[in-house]
Amino acid sequence: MFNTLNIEYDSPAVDKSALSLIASVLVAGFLLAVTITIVLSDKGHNTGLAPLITQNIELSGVTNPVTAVLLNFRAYDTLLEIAVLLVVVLAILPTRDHHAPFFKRIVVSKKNLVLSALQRWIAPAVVVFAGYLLWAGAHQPGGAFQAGALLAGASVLMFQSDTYQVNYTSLMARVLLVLSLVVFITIGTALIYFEGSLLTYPLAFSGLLILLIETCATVSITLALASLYSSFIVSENTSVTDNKHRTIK
Amino acid sequence: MNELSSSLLLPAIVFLPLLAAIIAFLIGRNQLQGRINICFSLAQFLLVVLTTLLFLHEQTYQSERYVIGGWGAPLGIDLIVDGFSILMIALTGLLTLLITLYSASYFSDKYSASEKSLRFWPLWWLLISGLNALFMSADAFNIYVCLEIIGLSAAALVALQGSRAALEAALRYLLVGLLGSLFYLFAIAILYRSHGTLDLMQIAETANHSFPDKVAMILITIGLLLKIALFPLHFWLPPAHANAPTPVSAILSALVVKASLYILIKFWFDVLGATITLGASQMLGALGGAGIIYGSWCAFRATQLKVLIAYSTVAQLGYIFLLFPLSEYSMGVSSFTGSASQAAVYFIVAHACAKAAMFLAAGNLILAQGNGEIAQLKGIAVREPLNVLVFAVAGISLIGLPPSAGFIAKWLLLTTAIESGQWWWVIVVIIGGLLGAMYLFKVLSLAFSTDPAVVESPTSKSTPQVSNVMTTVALILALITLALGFNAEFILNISNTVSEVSGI
Amino acid sequence: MSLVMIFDALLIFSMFTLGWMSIFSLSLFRCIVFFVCLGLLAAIAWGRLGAFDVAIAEAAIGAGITGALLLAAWNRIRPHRTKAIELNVTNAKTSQKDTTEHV
Amino acid sequence: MTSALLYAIAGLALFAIGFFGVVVASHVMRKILALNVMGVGIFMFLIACAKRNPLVVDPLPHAMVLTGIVIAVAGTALALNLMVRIHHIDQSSQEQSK
Repeated sequence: MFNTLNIEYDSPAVDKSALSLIASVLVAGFLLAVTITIVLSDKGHNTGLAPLITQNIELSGVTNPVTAVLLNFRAYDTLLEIAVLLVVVLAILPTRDHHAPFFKRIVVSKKNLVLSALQRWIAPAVVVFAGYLLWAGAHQPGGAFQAGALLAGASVLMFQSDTYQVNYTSLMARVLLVLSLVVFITIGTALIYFEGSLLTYPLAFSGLLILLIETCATVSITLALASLYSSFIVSENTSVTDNKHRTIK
Repeated sequence: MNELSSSLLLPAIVFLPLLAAIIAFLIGRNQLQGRINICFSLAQFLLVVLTTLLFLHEQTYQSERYVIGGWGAPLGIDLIVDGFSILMIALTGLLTLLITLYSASYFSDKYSASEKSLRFWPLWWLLISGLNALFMSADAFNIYVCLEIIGLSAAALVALQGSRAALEAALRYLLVGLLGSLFYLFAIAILYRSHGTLDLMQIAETANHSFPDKVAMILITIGLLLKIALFPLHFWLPPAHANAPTPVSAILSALVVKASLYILIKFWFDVLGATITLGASQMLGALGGAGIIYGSWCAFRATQLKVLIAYSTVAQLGYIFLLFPLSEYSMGVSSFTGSASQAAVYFIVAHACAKAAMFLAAGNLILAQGNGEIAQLKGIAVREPLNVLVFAVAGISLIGLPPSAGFIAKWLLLTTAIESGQWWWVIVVIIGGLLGAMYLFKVLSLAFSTDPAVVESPTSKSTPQVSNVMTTVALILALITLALGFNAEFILNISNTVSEVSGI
Repeated sequence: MSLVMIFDALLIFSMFTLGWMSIFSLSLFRCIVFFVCLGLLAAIAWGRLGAFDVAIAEAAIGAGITGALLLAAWNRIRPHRTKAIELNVTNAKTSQKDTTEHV
Repeated sequence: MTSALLYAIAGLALFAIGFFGVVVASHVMRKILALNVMGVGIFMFLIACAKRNPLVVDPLPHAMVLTGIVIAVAGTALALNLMVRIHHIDQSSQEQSK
């Protein structure tokens, strides 16, 4: 099933080997039937951990239960998850241009009206809204990941026009990319000294510490997601032939 | 609260590699990079040794929990160490130290572009921290996150080589890994639905012979078998392990497949032990047996050195899967104790050391030779005697000839099979050993052939000399393999306590 | 109650359809567009189930960023229009079909 | 039959569709999309599980799904990157052979 990895653009949608077709229909149907029987038959654990979480939410420093789970009860998972994001960034980032500046603005003579309008009007609004999401994450839906994703979306918009370029391999970018992990680990281990156990927030500061971690996480996630996107764009713009084709179009 | 679970050590084992990854990423292209990484691996090794000694010193032989965040099991995440996980962490620490030493010279400018090393070091440390986190995790969803760290960084490391074959192998590896993790995640969702907790021990307490638990077990088994590459699902392993840079191949064969195996063993014997049936364990054993025969046969037919070793991993994994039917019979109840599990633990350690040694030696031979064709290895023993020696020693361990760790492991396996009256596994093991001898002696006899005409021609070319560090590291690993075999009694005692401990 | 159920059923049915079409549509571009639609519908469904945090994240990351990544990757692997014309100078019809299908 | 149950079953069906796609679809990008569809299916199942009791919403599966979404994006990005690089190699070797 993975023996041939097809990347021909115009290839047919489906492998023509009948065996894998039949087998996968059978397996998928079996899976579906079995699991649906489970769902229908089993009452299961009715409330999960909801009561326990509502009991302890007072002690977590935030009032939004999802944020409480993500950054307090199961903060270790979130830490490792940020590490997953870092893995992919490391795998994808180009390794050249270490000393080029972090942020560059290119003055382009030919302007795309729609894009520049979007940049001028929508991007600041998105930034403000992301800040709001981050701040609101403590007590209502929102948080670091959502804010980071929004900011990354705004930066995707920025790169569409080639007006702004961020060099993701500059020292500044690298520091910002690992910022959340560093802050997370530092706070986590420092708390061993103060509180006796990893990532045990003291009650008085937990809200503040969570906000600090979330802010750093937003920065890192924004940069990580934006760098993932730009890795598909940059090499296209640098290659000369592709640019030619573009101008023809 | 005892010493180990109240100390800094357990989180430090996860965080030190993370810190190393961050620093390696930040310093970028720096002359000191190799040295800094060696320092980190030394620190990591010391940490692991300290932890192991502390664990053995306490002599409680019970699993110890470290509570993260002060919340406790169902709400927060716990770390847990028992004998088996301590053994795996110790193995990881040892191999990390040695392979880091190897990589420091492998990725220096002499042999390959330093561009690769810029990516290699951070990814390497992230992989190690993922492995350590996995071996200590007591939380089902946390294990999923760790599996993803391991899967993604391993695929990225395979892709480092940059050739089309390597990229394709990495892509296949990645897709298979993602598919396996999705199956695992699905099983976790079902488990959470019926048990209302993610903590492994709490799931184990309430697990029963019910239908959802069985389905979850099936899904976990399928997902993890994809990642372990048991026989019919092994198709991704040979290209991935053969095309990766040498240190990556070593860690992939030695530890990364074992990580998924560790989780499978944990679920199969500890967590969802209530759901397994005789037929299922016999089927896993049969797949393992088929893997032994098929993997050995493909290894015999391989024309590339690294492909041969990769297929040999497929075969060796098959031996470990004989654990499942044998332990079922020998104990009557499913728990990770008894002679079969002892054999499996011993096999994991022996195979990790021998396979790492073999991959490193093969990497050295390929560097000296210029390519990985087995046919071209004629007479290489004259030029690279030490590396051929390492290859031979590792091969002896893999075949299971006396003065080696592999012999002890196979001996344990055979005696367990005979004791439990399942003589058919004995036949499989013996045939596997014979086939193993066939493919390894094929290489060795070529290497030792002293046809003067052949010996002359390659030496006339100026081939790069393999650095001493790289040979030494491979030699140390081979010596460890031998030492594990010579100190059979001692090691058996340790592994005995280990397997006694690792039940709940 | 019944009205809500009908809404749920419609939502779920369209998610099935989009799930199927995001894998097996004729051209890759359509697959990606359908996948982004699937993500948006999923966000609505999760809002229905009271998971507003996840709905925001899915709309932003699952549909938005993933969609952008997929489109960028698609842009890299598709045969570019001008190249298609160069290759098929003799066969203008194919190139035309190309352009209509891929853009 | 509550609507949460309906959504749970729908999630399972999406998982099955995705699995079928992963095995059967030929192009790598379709396989990647199919993996993502599987992911959406599991996430839907989890969120529906969190809503089984109509009065209580369990936030833990929500947190799991949030983590899962980020991991899914990471995996997708890596797979797409590898695919693009393979394509690039193929293309340059094609141009050389011309």
